[in-house]
Amino acid sequence: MTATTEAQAGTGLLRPQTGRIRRAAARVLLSDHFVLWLSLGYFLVLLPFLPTLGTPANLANLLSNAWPLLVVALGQTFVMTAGGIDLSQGAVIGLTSTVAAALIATAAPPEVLGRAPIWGTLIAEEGGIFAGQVWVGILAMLAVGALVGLVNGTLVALLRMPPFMVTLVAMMTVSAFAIWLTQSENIRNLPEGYVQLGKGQIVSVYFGPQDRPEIPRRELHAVIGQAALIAVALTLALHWLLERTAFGRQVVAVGANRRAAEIAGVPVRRVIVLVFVLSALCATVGAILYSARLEAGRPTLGEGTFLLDVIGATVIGGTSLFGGKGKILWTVWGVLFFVLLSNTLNMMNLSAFHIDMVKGAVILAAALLDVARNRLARSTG
Amino acid sequence: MSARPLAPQSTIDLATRAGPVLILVVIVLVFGLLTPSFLAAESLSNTAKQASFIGIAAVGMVFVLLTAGIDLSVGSVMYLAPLVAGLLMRDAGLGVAAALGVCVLTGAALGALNALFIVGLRVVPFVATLATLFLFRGFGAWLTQSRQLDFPDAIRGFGLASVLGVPVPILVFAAVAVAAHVVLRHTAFGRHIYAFGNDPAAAVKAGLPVRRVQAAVYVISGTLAALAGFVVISQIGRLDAGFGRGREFDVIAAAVLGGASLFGGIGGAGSAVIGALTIQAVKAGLVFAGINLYLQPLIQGAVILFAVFFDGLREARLRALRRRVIRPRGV
Amino acid sequence: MSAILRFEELGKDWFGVPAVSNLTLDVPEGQVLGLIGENGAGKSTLMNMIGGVTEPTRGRMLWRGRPYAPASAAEASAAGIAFIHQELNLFTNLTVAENLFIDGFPRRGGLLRGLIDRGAMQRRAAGLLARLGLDVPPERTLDTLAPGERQLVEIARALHREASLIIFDEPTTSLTPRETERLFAVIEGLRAEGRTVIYISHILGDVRRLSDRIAVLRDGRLVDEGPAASFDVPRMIRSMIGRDLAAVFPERTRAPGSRPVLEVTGLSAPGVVENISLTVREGEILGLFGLMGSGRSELARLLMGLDRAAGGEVRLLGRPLAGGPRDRVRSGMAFVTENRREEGLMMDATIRENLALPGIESFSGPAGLDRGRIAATAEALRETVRLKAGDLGRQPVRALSGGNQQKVVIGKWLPVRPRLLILDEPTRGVDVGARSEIYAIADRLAAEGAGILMISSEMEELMGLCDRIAVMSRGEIVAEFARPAFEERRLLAAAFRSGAAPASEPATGTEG
Amino acid sequence: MTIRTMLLGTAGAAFALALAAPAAQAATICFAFQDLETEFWVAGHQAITETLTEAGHTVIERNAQEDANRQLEQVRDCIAQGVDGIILIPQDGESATTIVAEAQDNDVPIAVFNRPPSDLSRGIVVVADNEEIARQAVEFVAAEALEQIPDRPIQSLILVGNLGDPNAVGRRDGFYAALEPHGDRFATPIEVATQWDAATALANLEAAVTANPQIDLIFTSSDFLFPTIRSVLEPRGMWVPRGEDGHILMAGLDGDATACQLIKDGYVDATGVQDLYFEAESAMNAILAAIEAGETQPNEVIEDPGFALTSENIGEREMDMWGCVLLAEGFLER
Repeated sequence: MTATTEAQAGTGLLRPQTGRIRRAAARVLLSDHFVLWLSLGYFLVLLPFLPTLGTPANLANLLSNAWPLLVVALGQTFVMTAGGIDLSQGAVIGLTSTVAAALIATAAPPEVLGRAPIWGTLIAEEGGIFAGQVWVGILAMLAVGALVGLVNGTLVALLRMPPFMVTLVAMMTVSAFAIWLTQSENIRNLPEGYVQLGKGQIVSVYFGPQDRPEIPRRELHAVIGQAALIAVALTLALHWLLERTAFGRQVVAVGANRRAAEIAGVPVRRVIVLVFVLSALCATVGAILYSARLEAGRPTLGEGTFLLDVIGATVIGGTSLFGGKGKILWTVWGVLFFVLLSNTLNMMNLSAFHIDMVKGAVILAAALLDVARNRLARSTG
Repeated sequence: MSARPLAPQSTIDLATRAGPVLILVVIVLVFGLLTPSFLAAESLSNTAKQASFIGIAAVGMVFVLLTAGIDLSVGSVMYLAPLVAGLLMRDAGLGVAAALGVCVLTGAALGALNALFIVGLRVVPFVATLATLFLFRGFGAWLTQSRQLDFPDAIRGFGLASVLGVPVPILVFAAVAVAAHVVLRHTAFGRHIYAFGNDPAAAVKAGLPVRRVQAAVYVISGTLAALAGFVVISQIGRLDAGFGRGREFDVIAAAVLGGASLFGGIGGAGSAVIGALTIQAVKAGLVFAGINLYLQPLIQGAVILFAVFFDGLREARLRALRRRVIRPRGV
Repeated sequence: MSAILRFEELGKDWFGVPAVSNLTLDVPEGQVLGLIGENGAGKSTLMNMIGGVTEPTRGRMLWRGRPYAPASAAEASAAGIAFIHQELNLFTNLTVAENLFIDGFPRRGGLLRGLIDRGAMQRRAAGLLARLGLDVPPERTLDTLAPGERQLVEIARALHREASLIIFDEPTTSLTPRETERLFAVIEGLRAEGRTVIYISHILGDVRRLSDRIAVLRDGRLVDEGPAASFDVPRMIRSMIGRDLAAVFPERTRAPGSRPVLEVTGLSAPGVVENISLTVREGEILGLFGLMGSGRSELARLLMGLDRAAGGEVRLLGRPLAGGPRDRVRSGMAFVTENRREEGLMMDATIRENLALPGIESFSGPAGLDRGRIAATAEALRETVRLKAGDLGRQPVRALSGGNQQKVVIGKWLPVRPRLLILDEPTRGVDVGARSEIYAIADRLAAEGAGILMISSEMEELMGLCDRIAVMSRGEIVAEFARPAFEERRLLAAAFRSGAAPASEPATGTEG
Repeated sequence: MTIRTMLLGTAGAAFALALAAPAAQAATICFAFQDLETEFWVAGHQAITETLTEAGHTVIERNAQEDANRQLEQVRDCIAQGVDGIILIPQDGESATTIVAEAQDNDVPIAVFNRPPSDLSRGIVVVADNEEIARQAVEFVAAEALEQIPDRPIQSLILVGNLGDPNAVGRRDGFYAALEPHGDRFATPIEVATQWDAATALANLEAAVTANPQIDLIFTSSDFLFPTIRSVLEPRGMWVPRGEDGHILMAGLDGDATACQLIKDGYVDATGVQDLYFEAESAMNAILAAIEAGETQPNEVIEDPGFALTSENIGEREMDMWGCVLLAEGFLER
């Protein structure tokens, strides 16, 4: 294979061909959707080494892992585009999932939750006060999420406090509040209708019985689940909101130059409050997907390195940390890249002691490609 | 012809500097009223000692923030640099002083790696240091297979020692803060950092050594993060695999709370010191007051929020004071 | 007279398009060379090549007869070339003194070797400032200075380097007449010392007055060059634009109406403005003249609701205004700020984004923004304001020349059909062609019935364009002139009246 | 061309590591654990990976880094990869239940190690009751305290783990359960937050000890914090071995090598021990047996009673504690 290519190149007859390839490469590198191509390239390069990567089961997994992260990152994209940052999204996920579970759980063990401050008022042995009423739970979650976003946004917009500090404090307090609510415990026994939001399958594909390995395995894979529908619908809606509405363009304007936006009649403070509300609402939808999947409300659901995944996916997608530059599609690709990254790291069967190093190296490699592409962009105009 | 501001420059400067200190003093006094023993010399000294950990790293972070950069890898450097020193202590019989040197040099080298990616290869600081956050910690986990590392006892002789009654961590913290203050305010390099953070393009046009400046701040941040890690480890005598994880946020928060801006050009060594002391004073005060563990983070968050809020009010007041006055009031 | 700097067949291409081509020119030592040309004529590219910011594509430069190819700003500086850029290269978070010495601080000796010698720095800075007549304490941070003061600091910075070639690029745009005179005296002094100066400006009278020789660039080429004495302003304009410019100011065909658009009564803000009353009528252009620091821009910010007033009333079309900028924009006000980079434009956004912003809500339909209509509107605006730009949907505003950027700032207001347009120094740093286009836009808007409040420190343009001129001084409106009574001397006298002797005025609260 | 070399370098490293895994033999076991932050987990991780690898099986490791969600994703990736069996150290009981169901629904046998799912009816469950073991360890020191200090309320202090971790809460509950019968003799315990982090523990413990210099009994929710306790107590002259004046009664939980050494040296009085090696072996044997038998949904509960290693019984039970075994192998010198 290599030999032929060299021979062909040597003849010089195929110069136009290579020129075309180079142009195609340049087009990919300079594309607005570079991270998508990057992810696909990464996938294809690894495919021969990790055969399971392309199996239907794994692809179904890949997608189902992507949906919740995507939903959360969409909100982050809005905040960042407006020039802010929202560190409280993870804590919102923990709080809202706990609140919903407390309200709609169908049963609760007293030995676990008996000393929670909400015991006896919101939740008791026979479940939450709205046991089984999924929609009440979801509305309550959205209300709680919106409230956190409203507080964040108000502090940032009206009192002109730095978003980093405001949302850092929100992260601390909201998470602590959620943990206090249940005194560290998780709440199980979520109604089936709720669990289906995370796990429910709408279109599944049967690939026949699997013969390898010895144990017969059902090969039924969810291609489109309720989570996928929710995430895709939200993505489309938010893409429309950011690209095709006056509000969306005002978000970009506030991030690009707040003073100019203000003079141009943009309702700057309202825009800022709204992006934080939107961000918290996205986190809340993420909370629905995550907690439904785990079948439990968890005060600590979005803790740890989750935040770095959200911000990392958004930034690698191309949205600027300094505002004024952001696209929903970019974030979709960024999330795809991050989910693919963690999936392939799982597939590589790395020792636990290597995995962080490889993760760092891949992020760096992606960043370096991005740099190369920027240089190319500059040199070709 | 030029109009004059109403308030003299010196008054404005005084208010700028005193604001965060005032907030700190108020916090200490309030907790002192709740638990008088909090105001004892030993308690205050302890608070300062414990603030030194985040504080030292935050001083380094201020250098980075001044250039509108960010260093997410500090938590991992806090882990990896003392680890390298500890391994050499254990396997090569290094002394404490030599270990400290190795630790600091390792931190500088890790910072230089960040600088290579950011300045040399022009990767965005956030992404570059996000990658090295994983790389550095992963490297440490690989070196130790995630095991804890017990340092020879001699190291605690360093970390727990006092000079003239002042604990070593406070001395290190003070030395770092003073050195950073002098560098930032009284050297050309320091002023170049501010200039670069204010307007990178103008800094290039003015012929400043911008690449060197930008690289140096990451080296400084790495060095100080390593030193911060060493100061704590030399007190405990053991390094666990999870050490320093997530600390990048604490470090950035301390710097920002003290008045540094994430957008560059604003802040100083004092920012890091005040920020770290304020956060630690709140934490220690809550322990002294014996607050329920579940409520501690809630109160801590509320207090920090108020500190940021009052700082904002002060800033607004300063802006108003600085506004050009065209005609003296009451004319 | 030998040439200190010589260009030999110098050329620079940007993406294959020549910005400067085949330029051969001598800069004679010890003289002032005036360099003029429209925006985009290649002046900036040429300066960047001298300054080591960009590399020539062809040809070479000779510095004192030896090949000169600076790789960085530092090398140019080391060779003895200093720049005073149009866009200030100052650091607002540093003090005046630090800005002056940023690339070479005085150091201490002895024990504290290497540290900045603040005492020496302060003294030397004070000396430099005094030379320019700038009465500002060197330890003040720059963000407390007015634009004109900042400009002088930038000039002072170039002076202290004792450079042998000093390049001034539009240095007077934010200077008061008095400061400008002072600067000209400094330039004369530099020439007397044997230094060489390149003076770039759109104010052609100044160029002619200052220069020994004049060179004219058009489309990257040298089109005219000769002793200053042989140039008059019409020849300069003809060389620059390649034809005769009929008139800078639009012909007066419109007549102001009688219905007031803007009525301001007793507007006060403590320490800023006092008891301001004025009226702008339909179809009228009201000029607001005042020296720097007289409160003109502050008044504009109050009118726009960006700052709060303590007393008085502002009415637009008879309706009192109370809210912030958004309410005022919605009720028909528009504001072109004096600081387009910081307050007027989203520099990295596309031209189309910028043009669509103020009227963005009007482009909304049931299915979201009508992007076709936005594009069409932007294209129409390109024609209306004669924007010289590429693809409006792709090109960022940053890539435009100053004049075209300014046209975007003005143009973006046209789709919302403002009833009152406030223009604050709209022609600062804008070339003669673009200037006349901006005047034409203002005139047309007025002809369509809008009221225009035009703030400027250039008396000439106010007198050429306005129906009435109000004069501000020390936060008050001190005089008002109707068109027949326009007279330079009277306007200036009014502007200085209540600020009697500004130079000798005691500085309040700055000492100590 | 530095960029290209960099890229090749990093990509190359990734592949080299990816391909370093040996080819599949015998059974492929997915080992999903919650983290490797303390000695206990490191020793457990080592026991399981080494034993299985030596027996010729392939081990696929997954570190969830204390994120239950990530763990669910990792286990699903394992299932997609077609593993034969799963050994799980869950983040907590609730997520364990979900993950067990996920595995069983996909016909993959699963064993849960150390932290019991809240629903014990599904999966192979090796149970150790943190609360009970903590109670035993604290009971020992509490009894000593009651004996030594008859005349005044006894002041105890507990280092609480991360409050977001139900495991930490279970240990705290055990502590309170041990003190409850003697409610009137004990003053309200001082609680110190550690967030499972040595530096946080250092700061908060130091503040707590400064605020309350009179402390009779300390319980740490994990043995890994003993060095931190030492660095706070030592400069204050409060780090004193048993039998000497001023000794503070001290108990921990986990049973690591440091705790073993400290019990031997007399500084620590008791630690709650989970029989790590028993648990690991039971989990491995049960899962291998299920794979062998072709069972896809094996359900079994294996109990590890645990015990408290104390200064009294260290003579006879030393080698029942994994930490002491490691200590004997020279673990702390390595």
